[in-house]
Amino acid sequence: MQQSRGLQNTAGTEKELSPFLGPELNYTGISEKLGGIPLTGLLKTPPGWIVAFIIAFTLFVVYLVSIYVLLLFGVGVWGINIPVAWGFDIINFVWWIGIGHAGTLISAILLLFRQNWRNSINRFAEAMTIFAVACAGMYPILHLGRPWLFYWLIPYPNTHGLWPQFRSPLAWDVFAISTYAIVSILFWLVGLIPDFATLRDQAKNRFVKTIFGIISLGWRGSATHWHRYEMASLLLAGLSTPLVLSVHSIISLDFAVSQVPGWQVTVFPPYFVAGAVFAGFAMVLLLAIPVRAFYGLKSYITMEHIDVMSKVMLATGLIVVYGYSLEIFFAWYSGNVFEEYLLTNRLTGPYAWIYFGLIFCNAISIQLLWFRAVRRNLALVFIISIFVSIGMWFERFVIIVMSLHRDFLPSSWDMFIPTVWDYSLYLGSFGLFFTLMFLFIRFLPMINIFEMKMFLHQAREKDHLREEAAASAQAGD
Amino acid sequence: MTTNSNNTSLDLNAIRARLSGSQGQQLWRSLDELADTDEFRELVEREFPQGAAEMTDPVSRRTFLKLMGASLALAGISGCTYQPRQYIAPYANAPAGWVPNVPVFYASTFVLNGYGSGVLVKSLESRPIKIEGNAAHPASLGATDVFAQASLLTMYDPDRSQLVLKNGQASTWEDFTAELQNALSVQETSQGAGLRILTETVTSPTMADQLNQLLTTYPRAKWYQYEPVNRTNSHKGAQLAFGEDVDTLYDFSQTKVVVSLDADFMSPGPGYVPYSRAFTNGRKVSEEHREMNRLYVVESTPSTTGATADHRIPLQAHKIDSFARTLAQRLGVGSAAGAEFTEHEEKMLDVIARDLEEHRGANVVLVGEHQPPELHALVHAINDALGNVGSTVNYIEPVEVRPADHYVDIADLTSEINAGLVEMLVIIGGNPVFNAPADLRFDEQLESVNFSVHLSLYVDETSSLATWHIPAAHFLESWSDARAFDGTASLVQPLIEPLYAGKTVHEIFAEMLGQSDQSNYEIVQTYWQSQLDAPFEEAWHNALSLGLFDGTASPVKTVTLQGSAVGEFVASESEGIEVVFRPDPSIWDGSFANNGWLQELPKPQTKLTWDNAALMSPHTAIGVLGLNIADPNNPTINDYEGLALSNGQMIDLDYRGGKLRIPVWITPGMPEDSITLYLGYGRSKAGRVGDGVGFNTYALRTSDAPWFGSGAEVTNAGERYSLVSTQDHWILEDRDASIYRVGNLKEFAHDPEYLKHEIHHEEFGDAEHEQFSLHPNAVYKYNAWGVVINLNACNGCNVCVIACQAENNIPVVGKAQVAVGREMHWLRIDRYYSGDFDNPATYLQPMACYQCEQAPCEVVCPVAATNHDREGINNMVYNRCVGTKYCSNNCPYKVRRFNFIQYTDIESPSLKLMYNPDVTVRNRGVMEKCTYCVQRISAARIEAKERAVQQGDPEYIIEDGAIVMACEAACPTEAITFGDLNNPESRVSKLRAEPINYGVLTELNTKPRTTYLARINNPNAELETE
Amino acid sequence: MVQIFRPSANLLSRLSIFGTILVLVELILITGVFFRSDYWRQVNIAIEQPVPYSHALHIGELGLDCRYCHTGVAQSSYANIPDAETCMACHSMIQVNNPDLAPIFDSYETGATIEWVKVHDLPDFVYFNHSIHVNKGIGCSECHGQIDEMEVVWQEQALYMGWCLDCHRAPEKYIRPREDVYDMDYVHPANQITVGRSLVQEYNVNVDQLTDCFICHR
Amino acid sequence: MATMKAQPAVYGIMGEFDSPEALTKAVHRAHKLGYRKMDAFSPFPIEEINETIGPHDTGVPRLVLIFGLLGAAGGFILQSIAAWIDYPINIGGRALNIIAWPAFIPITFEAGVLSAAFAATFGMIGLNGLPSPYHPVFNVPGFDRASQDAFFLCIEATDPMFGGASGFLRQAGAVRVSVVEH
Repeated sequence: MQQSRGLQNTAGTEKELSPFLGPELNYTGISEKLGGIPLTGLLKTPPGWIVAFIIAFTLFVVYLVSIYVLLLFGVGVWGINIPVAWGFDIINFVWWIGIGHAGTLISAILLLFRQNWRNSINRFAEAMTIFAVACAGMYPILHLGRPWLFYWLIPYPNTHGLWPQFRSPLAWDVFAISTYAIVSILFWLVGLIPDFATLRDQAKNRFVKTIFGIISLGWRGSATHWHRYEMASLLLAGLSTPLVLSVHSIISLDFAVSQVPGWQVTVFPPYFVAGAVFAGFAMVLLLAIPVRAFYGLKSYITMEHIDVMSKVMLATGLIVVYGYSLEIFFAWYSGNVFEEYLLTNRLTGPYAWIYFGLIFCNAISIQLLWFRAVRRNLALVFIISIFVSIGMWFERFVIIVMSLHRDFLPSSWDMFIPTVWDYSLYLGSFGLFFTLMFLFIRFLPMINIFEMKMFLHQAREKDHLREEAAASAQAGD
Repeated sequence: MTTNSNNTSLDLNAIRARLSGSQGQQLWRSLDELADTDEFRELVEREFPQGAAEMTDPVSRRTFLKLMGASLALAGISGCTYQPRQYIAPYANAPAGWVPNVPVFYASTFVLNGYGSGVLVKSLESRPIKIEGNAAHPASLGATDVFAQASLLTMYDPDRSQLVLKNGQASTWEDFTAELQNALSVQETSQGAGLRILTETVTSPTMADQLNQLLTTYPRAKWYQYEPVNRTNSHKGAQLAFGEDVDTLYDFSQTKVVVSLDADFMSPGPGYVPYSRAFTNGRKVSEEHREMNRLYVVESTPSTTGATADHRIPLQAHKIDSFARTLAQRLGVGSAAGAEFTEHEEKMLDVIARDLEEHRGANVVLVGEHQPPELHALVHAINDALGNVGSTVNYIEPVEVRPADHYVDIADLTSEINAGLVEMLVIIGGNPVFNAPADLRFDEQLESVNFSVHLSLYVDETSSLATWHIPAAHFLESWSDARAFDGTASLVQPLIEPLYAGKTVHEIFAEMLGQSDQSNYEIVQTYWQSQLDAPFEEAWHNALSLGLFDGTASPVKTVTLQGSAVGEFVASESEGIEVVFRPDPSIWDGSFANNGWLQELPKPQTKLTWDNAALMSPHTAIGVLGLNIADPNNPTINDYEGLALSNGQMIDLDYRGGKLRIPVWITPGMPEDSITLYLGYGRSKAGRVGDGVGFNTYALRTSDAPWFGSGAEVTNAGERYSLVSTQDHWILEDRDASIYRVGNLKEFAHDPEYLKHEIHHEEFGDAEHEQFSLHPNAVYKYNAWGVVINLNACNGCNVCVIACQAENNIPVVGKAQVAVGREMHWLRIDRYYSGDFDNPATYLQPMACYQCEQAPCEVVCPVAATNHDREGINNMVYNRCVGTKYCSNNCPYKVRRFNFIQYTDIESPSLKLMYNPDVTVRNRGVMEKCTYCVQRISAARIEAKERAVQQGDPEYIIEDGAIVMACEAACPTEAITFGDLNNPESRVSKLRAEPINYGVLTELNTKPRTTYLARINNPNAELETE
Repeated sequence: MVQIFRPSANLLSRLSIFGTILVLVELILITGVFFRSDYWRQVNIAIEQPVPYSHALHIGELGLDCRYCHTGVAQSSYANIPDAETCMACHSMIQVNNPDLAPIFDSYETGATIEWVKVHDLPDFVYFNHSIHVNKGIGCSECHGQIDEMEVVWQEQALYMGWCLDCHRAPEKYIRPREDVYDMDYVHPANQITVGRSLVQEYNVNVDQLTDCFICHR
Repeated sequence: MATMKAQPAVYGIMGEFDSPEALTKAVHRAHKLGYRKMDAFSPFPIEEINETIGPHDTGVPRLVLIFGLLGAAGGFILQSIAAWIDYPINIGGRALNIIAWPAFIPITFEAGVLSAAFAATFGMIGLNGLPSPYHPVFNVPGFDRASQDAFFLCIEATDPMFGGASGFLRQAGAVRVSVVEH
């Protein structure tokens, strides 16, 4: 039995089949490497992981405490007020959900575009999507004055004889976010089924075997199944693509549908989607770079991956910058005193430093990515990704707080000053995110095993064809 | 059982009916019985331990609220609709004619500084729940001032004194009377040589009678009056001018020109409502009526009157005298003052003089109470010279029982105590320890009196130094009387038995007179029995239902001007910076310091809450604080914006031996080198709300310069203090056309539509422009409620804000919450400055929910908690609200208010009694806003419907004026009009048809139901070019 | 070696999936039913009062009118509980020695109030007005049930908003002539809808307005 | 392993191949020879094999379309009933009929996608006959490598040409041929 393993090693040529694949990869190796991480015995957990997890969990406790305080006293523990009735809650909500978008983009849109290099990062990115959506999804509930009544936003036959008000973008949000969360989870779980089977077969421990046996649903790699499976994946990708575009569009409608100067902007839907992907790729890079180093996954997430992701970040970043310039143009072109003031306020108002911070982070810092050398410098890419994450947070601050704090009537102008509970809930949401993320990294295959093998297979076939073509060309000479 | 059985129910709607109505009912029984039970006492004492105000670690009510929020939060989570068992406790013996849950109105009188104004108190199930003006009363005309509205909260204040105290220890009324009798028996031997009585201003006939009896019994006893806000200068001025005591009455109804010399006649004080109303009526223009009066104001502190002015000159208080003398000289009265004026001021003097000359007999020159008697006398001479006396200016017998020089009185009393002449001191009300002139050191003297008694609502600074403290009954708990500004005797009638066993002044005096068998009611009734000659029963009933004694107004008196009236100009020394004292617009002289509604009320000009500050002009601030402004003589707008950041900078004031550290508030429109300090703050024994709020400016006030004086040394203390205002921004940012429209009379008279054309032209390039909407026009087939607010009538006096707060159970949030922008007032008054910041035009705009027909807030609510009803009101359903706050974000007017934490006090038992049961008490997490007082609409609609169905009418009709919103009812100038837009005959429909009617931000297509009549100024053509 | 499960696991796994779905659906249904149950609504639970006053006796047998005691019902939002004096109008002569009536005699003599237990308790944010309903032809029994047959009063209806809306949307289903409002034996005619429509017309009930939020909440 | 009644004694014959290419070749050949009741097992999907062995019509797209449309229709109908029929409330002066349809599009779309995604996922699982934790092929020795690095072709006993299966597999280059028991 053991000897059969060597069969798949087509001569140790170790030649580079694709820039996205390490040269030494083979089917057996992929299984062992990627399946080996979740199957590591509990006692053999790397200490680095434990330390990281403890930090994340501590932050998660901060999150729980913040929520407790919030429920005890009310949203008044935050710095929000009239006119700035939305503060960190909605900023963080939009920020987190934006981050989630990269995952769906990688798993769905790139699948449709047949970008095979996505195979090495899609699992990871999808998990990030789900956890980011979980972080985001908590905010709309927590930001309510009476969060325990959040279920009134869901249509169900009730004794009041009342329904939600479906014209409200917030009602759309409920559907958009829950659909997004559910579809993302489905997509993720579907992708996990064959990997669960791999782990089932790889596991030595009877109990672990049984668990993976149950959740792999008895997957046996049948071609019939694969056929239907591929079709379902394709369809899910096809559904996810408009879904992911609609989700951030709908979230942008929270603003675009209103009348507030700075919110009522027609360019918002595409601009939000681009911004989301932008922030999402930054986050993928932020997670991938250290994890890749820690678990020695350089053959799976190669320099080429970093390079390509940086390019995507640059491209979406430029779309976002285009959005900023349009906002400025519209403010001027509208001739509307409120829109004009909005611009004045962004440039010279009390929060101007945030606006300039945003421009620096999102427009200027990414220009470095034009250079190949920068894109292949992990430290620089990591730093730029941090800037982008901050910049996108600033962008939401600019949109939400800076539009609200000085709107139509100068009499109601006021400032928004965040309190410690604003910060702690934000910080705490990282706790939730990373706690889930670390658990995922530890207990589930963080890179899609079967897709990696498929990628390798396809790369070999391509290589084979190339060789044949070369051979026949030679023969023809 | 009480013996005060004569009480008459008063139905607002039918004055006739109430006379023939019920009698002999005890409508406040259930509550006082409750209040008398031991359980309730115990509860009250447990909740509010006596001496809570003296706790070294004061649990402020705001902290209290926070803690409460916490306990409620969990309750809120668990208890949804499953309700705890509740009980119903019916009357054992219901009063005849009683209908459950139907409010009854009683007439009474609110007294401020001795002067009464009529109120109608709404009583529901024997609890007073709202105070309205009494239309039948000359000082009220149906409206009130802020203090009358807020006095309801004072009555229910859990911090009020509840026990008789002797040297701070709990005692009893019986012990007190025993000791009182002992002390009096000693005095009897010396004919009262050691007895002194200190009261506030007295106009009450019953009290006068009792005082008279006391002074007869104890001929060597003395009665002093002291109150920090008084009419000493008027009275002395009248003495100078006419050689006798007279009060001045003004008739603004026919005036064409009004010149106010530091006279803020549109702020609380005697004649406040009638003066404001008559004057403002002369400023309401319409398409038909294109005339209005003109107001010149020369003032030392920006005021509501100044905000209304057509021309306003900021002038240091001491310069107003010379200004007046120069003006008088130009009118041919007296000689020039020899003072120097700027070119602009010179021109103003010319123009004002000419304007006055042109309208002889149809103008009024007024002078502020704060100005010295000599100036009062001069103004009497000016009015005389202008032929105003007898037409617009009339003189009457003084209203006060004994017009006194309060500063002399208190100084005399202090020196007598110092000399050991005072053995027994009875202080009725007031708080001299806190507010007597600082140079007298009254607090030190009081302690040396052997037997001192203080009757007051709170255990305040004076009470804690007096031997005895007697809890006073609130006016809503007392029988008494008072005279109005015109002398009309008005009746104070209780609505409820004293909540905390308070005593009235009459009971104290009766005790001193050995008439302790007489009840409060009997004392007042007995007095009036001796005064009314007609069949007493009928006259008394009349007084009970009207709240006043008909025909008791002081008769007009003919006076002759003395030669000495026009005194010599005395050049006053004007070294250094001038300090001006003013009663606080919110808490007055400090007596309302524990009233949360008033503390949180943004002051009319500064919008400051929960504090007082040193008001100074931007220029003065630049000098005083040593600010770095590129060109101090020509500051830019940005400089001023930056200046506003200096608000809250502490300065040290060194003035006449007193020192005070107080924060700066930069106030455009203040004269140069002048600082205005509001009185009444910095209380140490006000109660949990008022303690330690603000800065005690009485520390600088001396008996020789009670209102202003020069020579203050000001230094930057280098500290900062957090001052809180509800509006930080000064200017309109070029949004006038959308928000606040101002026109002038000349052009309006020429073309009433001119403003509309001008703005349309500016905005759209053509004269006519119809707003286009994709949404269908909703049809309102029943009533369509709407409101028109006349900006020409609004002077920003704040009464509407307080009235709204009282009517709609609006919570007080405390300074910290206002600081982060969470005030809860449904109705706010926006203030904008325009033009030169040294003397800007001040625009004031009341703003509450506009009930937009295409409301942006409604569309974004995910649970339909805010939506439109078929009468066009934007319904805010608290119980459906989940608190997304999206509606507020999308409201262009930002008139929505959110309960960020648990603001409403739902724990204090006494406050629970106060809440209007017709309005839901909101808990945390829900949005709220103006509802056009829907509870009143609902009540009127139900009444109309029932009447219609009972009479078999096919349709119900709600008469125009049958529904009056709380703000509308309280407004002294009738600036707010509510009515049915579907009825073309309603007042509101007609106002809406006026050419100067406009809506705020209508370009957003919100179709607001509340619109404004643009402000029309009447500047003098000669000055217009400037 | 590879086989981990027995063949029966297939059936079991499928059953468990269906089982889970079934349990979830049931849970939802049970929750829905529970919140509509009489138990949760506290409906039909007789509430003992300090004085064992029997509506069945006084109204059903003796024929007292509702308004004899609940005097405010036609003029006020609140249909009051009578004072002791009202009881004493008869009981000063009848049943004067009945110990059950002691609280009433007590109250009458001392002025102390009797604490009756509230049977129909609407939330504080609901502003129900008795007089308008009574004046527009909604009979007592529509909401309170056959009070005249109750020895001890209980709440007949759940008083849920949906229930209120039922009538507010279509009052013609429940309206009756005004003179029959206090008639506990009133039976709706067979052609109630027709009769109802004409009554709605006659009493000028603005039906559409009845579902405005501010009609009941404010 | 327990044997099922009323069924052929064996489930099929399983051949193991050492590379995807070998398996692909074998499958093509088997298909050409007329084998129909067969299935290939691999650790990842191999397109050519799927196209040869897999059903022509997977059934999933149809399900997705139907459920997507049903979900969208349901979403729209739910909203219109709530907002226009059951409790029509004047919200910001918006029309209370079909004129105001655009506001309901987002939820309609989301409901459609949600329903379609459920259909895709559970349709795939259901049509694949999952979950089936027990399956005869798991009895084949070395089949645990099917999810790692081994490639299998199983010719089922129900195939009419089952008799020659064993020989065919060996001929096709299987490194190991085993009988699949029930």
